[in-house]
Amino acid sequence: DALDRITKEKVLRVAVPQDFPPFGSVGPDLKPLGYDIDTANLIGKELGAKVELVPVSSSNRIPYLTTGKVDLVISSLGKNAEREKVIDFSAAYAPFFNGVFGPEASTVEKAEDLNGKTVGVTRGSVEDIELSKIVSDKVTVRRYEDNNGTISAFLSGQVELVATGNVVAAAIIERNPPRLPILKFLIKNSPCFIGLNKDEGPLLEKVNAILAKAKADGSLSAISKKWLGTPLSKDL
Amino acid sequence: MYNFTLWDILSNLLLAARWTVLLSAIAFVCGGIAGVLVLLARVAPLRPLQTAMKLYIELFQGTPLLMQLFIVFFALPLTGIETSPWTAAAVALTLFTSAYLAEIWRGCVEAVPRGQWEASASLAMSYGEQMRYVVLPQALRIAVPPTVGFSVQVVKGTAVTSIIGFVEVTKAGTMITNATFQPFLVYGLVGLIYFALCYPLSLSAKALERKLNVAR
Amino acid sequence: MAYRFDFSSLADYTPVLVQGVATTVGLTLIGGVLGVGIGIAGAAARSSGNAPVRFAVGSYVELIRNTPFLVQLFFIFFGLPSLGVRLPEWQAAVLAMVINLGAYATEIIRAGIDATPKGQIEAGASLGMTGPQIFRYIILGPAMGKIWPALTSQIIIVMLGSSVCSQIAVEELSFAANFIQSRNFRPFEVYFLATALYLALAIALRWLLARLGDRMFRGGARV
Amino acid sequence: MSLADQSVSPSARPLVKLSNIRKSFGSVEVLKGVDMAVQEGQVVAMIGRSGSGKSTLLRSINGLERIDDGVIEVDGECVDPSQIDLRALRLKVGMVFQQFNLFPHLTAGENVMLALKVVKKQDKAACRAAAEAALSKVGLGHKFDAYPSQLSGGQQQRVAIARSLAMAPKVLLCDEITSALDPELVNEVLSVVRQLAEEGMTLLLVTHEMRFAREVCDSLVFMHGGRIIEHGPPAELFDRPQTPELAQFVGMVEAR
Amino acid sequence: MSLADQSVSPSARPLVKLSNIRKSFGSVEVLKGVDMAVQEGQVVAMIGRSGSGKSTLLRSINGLERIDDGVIEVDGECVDPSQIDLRALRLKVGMVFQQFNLFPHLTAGENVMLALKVVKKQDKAACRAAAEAALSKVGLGHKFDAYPSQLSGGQQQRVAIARSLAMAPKVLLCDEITSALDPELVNEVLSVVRQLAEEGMTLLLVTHEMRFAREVCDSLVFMHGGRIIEHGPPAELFDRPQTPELAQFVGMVEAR
Ligand SMILES: Nc1ncnc2c1ncn2[C@@H]1O[C@H](COP(=O)(O)OP(=O)(O)OP(=O)(O)O)[C@@H](O)[C@H]1O
Ligand SMILES: Nc1ncnc2c1ncn2[C@@H]1O[C@H](COP(=O)(O)OP(=O)(O)OP(=O)(O)O)[C@@H](O)[C@H]1O
Ligand SMILES: [Mg+2]
Ligand SMILES: [Mg+2]
Repeated sequence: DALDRITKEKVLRVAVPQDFPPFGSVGPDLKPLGYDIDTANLIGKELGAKVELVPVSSSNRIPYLTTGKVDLVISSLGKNAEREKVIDFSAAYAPFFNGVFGPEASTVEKAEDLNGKTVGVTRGSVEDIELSKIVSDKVTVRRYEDNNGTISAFLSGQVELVATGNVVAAAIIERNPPRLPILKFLIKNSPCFIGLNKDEGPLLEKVNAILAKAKADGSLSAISKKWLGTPLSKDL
Repeated sequence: MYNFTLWDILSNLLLAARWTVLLSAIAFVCGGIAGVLVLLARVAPLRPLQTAMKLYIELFQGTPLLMQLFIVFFALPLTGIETSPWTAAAVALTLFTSAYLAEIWRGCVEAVPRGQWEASASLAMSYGEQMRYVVLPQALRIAVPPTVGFSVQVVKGTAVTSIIGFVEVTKAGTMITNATFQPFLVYGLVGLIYFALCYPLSLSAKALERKLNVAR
Repeated sequence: MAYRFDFSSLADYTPVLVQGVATTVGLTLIGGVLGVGIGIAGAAARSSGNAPVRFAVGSYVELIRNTPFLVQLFFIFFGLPSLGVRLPEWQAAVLAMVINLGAYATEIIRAGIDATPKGQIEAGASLGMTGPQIFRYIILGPAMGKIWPALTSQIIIVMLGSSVCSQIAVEELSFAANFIQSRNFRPFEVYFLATALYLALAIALRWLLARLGDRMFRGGARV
Repeated sequence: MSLADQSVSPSARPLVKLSNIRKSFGSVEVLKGVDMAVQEGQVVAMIGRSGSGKSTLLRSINGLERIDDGVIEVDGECVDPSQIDLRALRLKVGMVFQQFNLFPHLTAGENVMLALKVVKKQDKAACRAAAEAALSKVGLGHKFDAYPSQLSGGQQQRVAIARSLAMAPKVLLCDEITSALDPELVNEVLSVVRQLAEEGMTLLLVTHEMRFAREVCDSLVFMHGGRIIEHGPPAELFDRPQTPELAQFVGMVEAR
Repeated sequence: MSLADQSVSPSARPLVKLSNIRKSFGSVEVLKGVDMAVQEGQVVAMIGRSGSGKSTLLRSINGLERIDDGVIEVDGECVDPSQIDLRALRLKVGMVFQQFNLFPHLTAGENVMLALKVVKKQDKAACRAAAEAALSKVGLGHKFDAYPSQLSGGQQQRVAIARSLAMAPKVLLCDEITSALDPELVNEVLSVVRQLAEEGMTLLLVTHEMRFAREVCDSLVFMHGGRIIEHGPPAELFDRPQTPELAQFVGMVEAR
């Protein structure tokens, strides 16, 4: 199984985002960095394996896993029933909630206010699936291939509002963009989980054990502090 | 977070351009070799082989490179064939390139006058010998300009591999855009880099064509 | 890994696919007509206009032909808004396709125009026809007839190339495919079907354009 | 002796009058000052070696070549080289080419009607009537709907003549219009030209058909090295050439 | 009377023997049962109208056309239409074409050497010697390194003849080998053929050069509508045609 392979070859392949700060983005050297990357390195270290980071987009991270291109998806992945049919999830490793964000001037306060407006979202993300459930067909939803597209579309004004994660919005604001994404309303609280292929019981147990240990010894909290600015909350 | 200077942007794009060049080279070389094989089968005096190659060419010229990439990258693994972005990009670009090159070259083989086939046949040469010594050398000469011209399409075709996460110029451009919020600048530079790669190829294709026409 | 193919789960997404096909067809139609229009105008300008016009058209053609469509699309959609030009995604897609096809069509049609025997033009002139009249009634028809197959191939390439418009959220066929596979997690079936649909579209388009060409340039074909 | 004086009564005004026409291609002077006059109803043949400038002169007369110096006068209107009103000129001067130059995408009838429609702006019925008349005149009334590719060379050339005729030009220029034809097809075209001549059409022909020139033309013009060096009635020129050049040319032609 | 009996002693075995050759293109029968025999050393000319099947017959003899029925026998080996060993056949039968068909990417010498090298697998020195000999024979020893584009039409055709000769065929087929040449170049090619005939080469020629046929050939074959309808010594056929078709053909040719 996968755990055997990892311990034997000493290589852990992890799908990480590179378009989703602060979970994953790139520095001037185009190397991935962020919460998810640090988490991947943490797990790799515990497994005694070298971490091979595979940058993915939100719409293809699950195919990467199911087609065996990676062992784990640590890519700010939220849990939902549809996904649980296809893959397994570890314990949560990071907080995350989704909302609809827009410029200061926008008066949107709830899902109904979106009628007649255009909202950008990343295709296949939790926001996409949740937003699709709550809005009427008077809302135009634009689905982009990856967060790069969604963010660019918002910043260039191609869409008025975006549905995305709190942390993404925070990261955008931090970079002093031309348009500030301000939270308009919450869609869903959906912490991040590590995704694994089904029937990989031993690996799942091992990952959960590592996460439990990291939560207990504060190393995960340190990552949270570094990237989100706050320590990990107790309820995770 | 991090600040990208113009130099950071440009140097990253140029570094990524190495992969564009490398991918193009692989696609062109492998596609060229595969293209020759497809061509030989396409013009061989064997009906079933001809038909099969006709379908092959129709298939790869009739579907988007993007879809070919997706199938190789995401779909093949489900049947048990492992594909990394490298192999997927190389395989898809090779198939795509071979189909187009085979078709271009078939035109060149057919441009060799029938009389050349007949003269060599009446010298008792076999099909293989006719191809090897009489037809291909002539077709090759005609084929140089359109082949160089097509290499431009290959270079541009590599842009699509960005979509399966391959970090070549276009992907690097997307990533940098997200870190800098300067799409106009970044995509403008990306376009210029492609232009710098492709335009010399276009120019030499034109020059070669002129030379060929004068020589005739 | 034994894989069980299951196309049944695609049935739920029929409307998405239909809408994807319709969008692809629509984009191709508009892009094709306008692109060929630009091609005709560009070719006319390039073979008769004054030097600055010729240079401008030449630069446009070379610039477009030597950069990838995807980059052109990104530039128009993400880049132009910084200049205050903000186009909705489908307009950006159509614009990119038109600009792209226009450049190739200019080059193709110009080759057809260059192949017009000089004597035809002189015959027209000696009948008292003006430059534009000669272009419209004598040069254009046979030139289009001659290059129609090349133009057909280019239109099909543009149709296939429109698949990358999914990157800016245009809901065409490959968007539909990506959308579905991100919901049902069955990439093989989805991409297989989408590819087959593209192939069918390409074959149908080639057939249609051949018929159209026969009809429009019937006389021109007899040279 | 100027050509204008020679073959005509002094009172008649020439339909075409060329004075001191000069034309160079790059540094090569191809027409070195040509004077010539064609009276209404006259049939003039131009002969001369290959390269002597016959085609260039003919093409200048309807503005296909821009002349460097000299004056072209057609039907009393003087057109100076710098600002020739080509359209007006061309409405008066028809031209038939060696290579027919029919429009391949149009039928014979459409070939004839095109300029009537777009240049003369005649209505559909008038165009059709004129085209039918012109085609009938050259004996091709029944080929109205045939495409050029379906016609023999001789028939194509006759359509080309009809196309020019339909525009009702004052003078018709013909540049070696039988040279591209198979020998058996030459006569059908020549007989059309002969008929036009008999009907009083003003014709200026470049031709290598010496027998035809002798029989049909009123006047012959011999060009050599960009100049007209002899002119006069055909019989006279053929039988008593004044210059060694013409003597040699006549000898060469008769030997064939 | 069968052709095989006629012009030769009964004991000699024909080098080429055709029996009942039939060939259709689609539904059109182009060869309708042709019998013919060519003895060793004989020079036979085929004449006949365009479309009468001369080229098709010639091309059948070295397998460029696949025959539908009949037997081709060359040098005693019978080749039946269904499974002709083309290579063996073609080693015995050389062919020269109207359009020369030299390989443009090879020099004259390389043109001649190519088949010696790849088909006969001769070594380099032997190839070169044979090529030089063949080119000298056609008077082009000094053009060994010239490319076809640097040669006149007549020279190209002579290289083509040398190329066939170097393979030492038993019989040489020539299909209107002077038709694509300018008139002044025809003779240099004909004189090469004449010399071959004198040296005893077996030749089967399609030609429109009637004077040449008359002087050089032992036997003349007149094809009409896919059949051989007359054959015999040239003088006899020309002077006393037996069929109205040949009489008409002779009349037509002489008139030119
Ligand atoms: N467009 C051109 N550019 C350069 N030189 C030209 C051009 N047209 C004609 N000439 C030259 O002008 C000279 C006269 O040409 P022209 O065609 O008038 O001769 P011609 O008397 O009609 O000969 P021919 O009997 O061969 O038709 C020739 O030397 C020719 O090479
Ligand atoms: N490949 C082909 N396909 C169909 N018909 C053909 C083909 N080759 C020859 N034919 C027809 O066969 C007939 C005989 O042709 P062939 O070339 O043998 O005549 P030929 O006697 O050599 O005439 P020519 O003197 O014009 O060379 C002609 O009617 C020709 O149209
Ligand atoms: Mg001339
Ligand atoms: Mg023949």
